[in-house]
Amino acid sequence: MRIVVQQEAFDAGAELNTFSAAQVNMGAVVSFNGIVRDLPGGGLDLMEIEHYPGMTEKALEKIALDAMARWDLGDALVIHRYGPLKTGDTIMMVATASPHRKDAFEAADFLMDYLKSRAPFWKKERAAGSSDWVASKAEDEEALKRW
Amino acid sequence: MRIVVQQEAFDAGAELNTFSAAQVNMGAVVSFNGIVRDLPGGGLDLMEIEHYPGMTEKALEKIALDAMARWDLGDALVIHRYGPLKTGDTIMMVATASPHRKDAFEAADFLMDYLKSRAPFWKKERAAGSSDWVASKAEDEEALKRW
Amino acid sequence: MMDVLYFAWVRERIGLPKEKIETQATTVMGLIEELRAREERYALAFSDLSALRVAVDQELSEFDASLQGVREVAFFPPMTGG
Amino acid sequence: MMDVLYFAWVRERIGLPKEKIETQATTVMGLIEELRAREERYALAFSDLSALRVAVDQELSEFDASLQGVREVAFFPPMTGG
Repeated sequence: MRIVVQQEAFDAGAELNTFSAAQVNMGAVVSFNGIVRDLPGGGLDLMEIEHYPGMTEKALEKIALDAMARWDLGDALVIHRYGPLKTGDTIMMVATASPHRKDAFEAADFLMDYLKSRAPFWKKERAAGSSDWVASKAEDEEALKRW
Repeated sequence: MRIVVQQEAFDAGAELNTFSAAQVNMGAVVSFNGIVRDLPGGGLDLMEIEHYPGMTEKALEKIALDAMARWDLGDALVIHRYGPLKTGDTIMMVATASPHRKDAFEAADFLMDYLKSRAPFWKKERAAGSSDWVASKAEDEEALKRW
Repeated sequence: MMDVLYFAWVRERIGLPKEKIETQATTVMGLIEELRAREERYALAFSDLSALRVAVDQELSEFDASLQGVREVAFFPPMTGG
Repeated sequence: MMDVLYFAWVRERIGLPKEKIETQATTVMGLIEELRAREERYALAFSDLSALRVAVDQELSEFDASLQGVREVAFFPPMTGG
């Protein structure tokens, strides 16, 4: 299990390959990449991600341990960036490895739902000189009830 | 949409990066990698994958088009190998890109379920001099009813 | 004249991957009956249809599918890709 | 003495990321009442608790959580990671 919180860019493909290569007899690897989207009308200059150093790592580790306990996983990976990002930049990734595709899919889906609403990250969008904190969505909180 | 059926190995991480980089404003990319597992007791010498040239490509394309029609996807990728493979080799991958993580996850899950039972591939396991065709699982056929 | 293809253990049991067949059968099931009547190895390969799948012109089909205008029929076990 | 941290718009509204606070409050809610009474910017930041979340010693908590032995309390809006 590996949890990384960093400002620097990372290579999602290389991370996926390293993660897959480290597994022993896991037939299924699922990954999710989160990528900065532009605003609906365009014009995003910057997305800034603030986080809570110390708590962030603990929260992500707890979520990953929960996933490892609930599904038949060999391993889990979470990488999340903070700081200023641009449209098209990779914000974060999770990966799961399991003997079974169902477990790998569900656990990655679960990691994303919890990470989204329970890990202390906040996004701010900067466009045309003004900036706004991204509002949390009721559907994201709702999504947790699936698990 | 890209469908590839080939004997050669491929770099799943590099494919994922190329796929992600080609997207415009897709915030969510999900990938699945299928990897050759050893036999429960160990000793797998080779896994051979047979396929039906011509029909394979058509079947995969149909499954990918179905996924594009059912979910809000920007793109989908399927790569599947045939021929002799060893434990730890990557057999195949799918990737989906969407503005929404739910769509990306469900579509990748759907692609895998259909690919598993509706694309003409057959696996044979060779161990200790003898070889056996992998039997299809009732649970794989069952999984299609989710969609 | 029609191409008939066999895959996986069906191919192994019949002993060849592909053959050209002249048939009067109008459905897949009719073709299977003809093949069964040919030789023991065919009868064996087609003994349990629940273990078989068929594709007609490269599309998964049912055993009662028509052979009208069909150029290629393939028989194989349930698929195990992924 | 306790560290109190603010993130995102809570930090912006109050105007600082962190401060040390000497408090008699025994619960998070008690601490919030003290802060609200301090200055307009605090009252504003804590005006709608449904828009706020709290972490006590770096664990998500409820507003009625005890402050007994606590070293760090953080206030912030609902999280938007991923």
